[in-house]
Amino acid sequence: MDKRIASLAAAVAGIPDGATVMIGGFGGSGAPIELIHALIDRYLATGSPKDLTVINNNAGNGHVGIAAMIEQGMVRKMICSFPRSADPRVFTERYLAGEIELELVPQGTLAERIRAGGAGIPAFYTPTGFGTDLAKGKPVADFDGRSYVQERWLKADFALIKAETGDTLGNLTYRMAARNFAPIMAMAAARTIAQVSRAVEPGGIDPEAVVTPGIFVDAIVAVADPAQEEDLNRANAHYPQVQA
Amino acid sequence: MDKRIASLAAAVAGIPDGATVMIGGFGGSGAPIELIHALIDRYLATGSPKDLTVINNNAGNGHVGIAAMIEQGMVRKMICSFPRSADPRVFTERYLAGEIELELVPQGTLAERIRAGGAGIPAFYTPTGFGTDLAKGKPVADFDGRSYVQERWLKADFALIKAETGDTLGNLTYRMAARNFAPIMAMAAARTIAQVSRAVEPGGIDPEAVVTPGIFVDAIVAVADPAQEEDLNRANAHYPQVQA
Amino acid sequence: MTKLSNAQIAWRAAQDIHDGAYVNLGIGFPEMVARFQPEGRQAIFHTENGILGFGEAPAPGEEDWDLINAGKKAVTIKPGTAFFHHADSFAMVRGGHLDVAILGAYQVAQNGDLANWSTGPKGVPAVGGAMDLVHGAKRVAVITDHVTKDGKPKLVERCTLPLTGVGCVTRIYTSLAVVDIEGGRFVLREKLAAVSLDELQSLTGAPLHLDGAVADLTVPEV
Amino acid sequence: MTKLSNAQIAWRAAQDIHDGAYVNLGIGFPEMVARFQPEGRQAIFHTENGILGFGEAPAPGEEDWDLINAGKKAVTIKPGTAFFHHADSFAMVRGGHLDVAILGAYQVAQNGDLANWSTGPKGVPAVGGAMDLVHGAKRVAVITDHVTKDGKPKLVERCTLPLTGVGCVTRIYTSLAVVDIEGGRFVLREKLAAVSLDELQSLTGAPLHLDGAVADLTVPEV
Repeated sequence: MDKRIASLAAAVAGIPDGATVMIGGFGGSGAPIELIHALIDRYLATGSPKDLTVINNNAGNGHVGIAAMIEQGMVRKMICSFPRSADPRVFTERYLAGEIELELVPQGTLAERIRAGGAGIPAFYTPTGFGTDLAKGKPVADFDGRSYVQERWLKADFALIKAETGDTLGNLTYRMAARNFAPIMAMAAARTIAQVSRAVEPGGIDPEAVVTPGIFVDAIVAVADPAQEEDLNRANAHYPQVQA
Repeated sequence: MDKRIASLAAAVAGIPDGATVMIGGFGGSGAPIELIHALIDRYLATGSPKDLTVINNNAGNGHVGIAAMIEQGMVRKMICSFPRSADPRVFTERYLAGEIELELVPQGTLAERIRAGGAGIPAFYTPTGFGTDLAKGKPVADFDGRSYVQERWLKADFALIKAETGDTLGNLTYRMAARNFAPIMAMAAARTIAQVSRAVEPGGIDPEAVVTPGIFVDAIVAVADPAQEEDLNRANAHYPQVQA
Repeated sequence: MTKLSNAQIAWRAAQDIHDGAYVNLGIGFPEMVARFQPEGRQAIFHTENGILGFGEAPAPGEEDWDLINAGKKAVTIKPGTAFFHHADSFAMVRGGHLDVAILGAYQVAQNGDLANWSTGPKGVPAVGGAMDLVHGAKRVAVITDHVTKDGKPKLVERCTLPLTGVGCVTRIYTSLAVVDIEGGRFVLREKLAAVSLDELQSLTGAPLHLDGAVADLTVPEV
Repeated sequence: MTKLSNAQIAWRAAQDIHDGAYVNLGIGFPEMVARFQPEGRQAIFHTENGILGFGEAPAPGEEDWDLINAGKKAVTIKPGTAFFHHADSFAMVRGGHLDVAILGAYQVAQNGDLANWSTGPKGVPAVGGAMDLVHGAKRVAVITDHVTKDGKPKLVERCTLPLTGVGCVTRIYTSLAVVDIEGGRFVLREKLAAVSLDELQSLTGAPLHLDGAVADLTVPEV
């Protein structure tokens, strides 16, 4: 078994129109920029995939990564907790124009729904959001005298995540706070594709240090010096690059 | 802040009669033998704590650890998935005599209930146990055409766990499969006491390698060369030691 | 009567495990399946207590009792092993991440119901992870003698013993046959050549249906 | 009118954080509380995106954008820092493991309801982790100017803006006073000496109750 895929293009080749795609990252930390840009390349070359539902904490920043996907028109719906950023214009404009749907989810509920999707828990109760607009229409129940909202699991067809080291069996480690949503998204997607800064043979990761066990990962693709979304935005980058 | 406690006796001093105590370990791996035996010492010296509810995967093996607690008469009820072991006689005899209560929980449901207790999720749905005797009397619901059982969180007053390295802030690592229930029990107990084979200053554990963050741990007590329950049982040990 | 040994049943079950499969083997007899991985295929074994990709038993005297499987037997690590806690372990199980779970059985019913944890109200009940596995793994298979020690069918119309799971088993490897469960019926796929269809039916508690040819169940000496 | 600066409000809130407390500070103004930890006390800061026990901002140019807080500002590690994923992070929040969460507010009602995420149906809504924090931390405190920019009360009888949480706030640190919420009422604990009770009441949207003496709210220049 060797889960390595040789190219970014091959890694994202199977994502169809209409797919639900979880994308790791919190702001720029953990954003799998190269995987996202490979998906944009494919869309620009073939017109596919489009009509995507994207699950991420945010809704893009500037004109790279998820913002660039939205800008190109690939995204039908965002499921996120905080569609704001230093430069959220791409999402904001599309949203206010009614061209993109938004499902706003409290951040902890978003995380727990994803984890539930990965753990085979179709529904759970949380105190979060009780009595607020974000709980409207959801079942409520009391336990031990306190009121809770029922929330449903969240699953995806694909997860695109960024990891630090990955072995050929798919075991992953992360870099600092770039970990964020990646481990739970890896659990909740039918197919998880990880770009890794370093690909190693089995044994290259201490069994105690594995954060995401390989069972949750379907493919790894090595990207040795990944771009940091924050750096790209500070350099006012656009993807695809604006021709001079 | 320094969560170190100097002695095992001091570490377990606050556990009252009637407390619910989660005890880490799966069979002998991860069993915090020294903490358990310190609790037995206290009981033998003071008559307290008794009437305990103990949550563990098993119900003791031989005459040490949890089996010794049961043998001494400290335990009113066991919540576990598998009250069998190489030598389960202590539990078996008390149970068949009606002297100890048993709540049998499927292993994954036990783990998820504990994790839910730690994560503030009062109830969740699981496919496990649907249509079986262990789901009798529990609410059921259908989601997406499949039937699920509603299970409730499990919390404890105390957790006694065994870790490998602990820093003074309570950050913990574990040793191989001794990890098992400890990280989730640490989350689910009002007060978590960890015996650690090695106590270090903050910085002594790589931030990436922390398995249980210190927020879940209230006290650590150093036990440099902890006993392994399996070894004790293979040597036919009894606790307290049978006097010759 | 001619029948397969437990090791032979395990061998047959092992032939259906594809390369790269994530597999959980029940305590006891099912653990034997790991010995018979076909050449050129690599299965990755999961154990409930938090190890993925563990290796074989260590040499006697080399055991580390912090490194055990769900049956509390010592195992070893190998390159690519990962440790995790119990909630993550059962997220793998319940979340549908295991390709195959292979368990023992007291009874399997033609609708896929499984009874393998309790022989009734006497004694101390114990369930472990079986109820989670049967509703979690993508494919749940049973390996078992075709009949009980006193000759009664284990493949039955309805389970009379307490259930482990409802409608969960899809294939049964027995000492005499390989039987699929499809549409609430037993469908015979393979049988020992030495056992006639009538004889097999007489040892089975519900009708064995045919769906095309029945292959010979051929297993080497192992 | 005399009033505390944001830094001074943050200073006052910091005085109530006990040694060893686990604390989450909301994005923006609340982050300032971390600067004013009293001598000899150590608080441990949590950020939603998976860090416990992080340190101060790095020097400009020293940022590592994989090491940020929930406000996407660069932070640093220090001895004892731990990283974890988002579900574990919110297990800390929702599970009642944080001692204090300090947030900003648009409105706080006398029953403890908080509105701090939406100013109405216009624009793009964004909630982040606020709804989780207000129903998770053991103590939820608000720091805020006493009135809005156009002079309207922020401490109100009932919130008119969309709620973040129901009955969750127990203490409010404002630019003029410290107010507890007890039994569905505002209870005044401290006020600036230069502000009369009548004046304070006129700037507050619901009755300020007294429960014993009102202390002077005394804050150094910071």
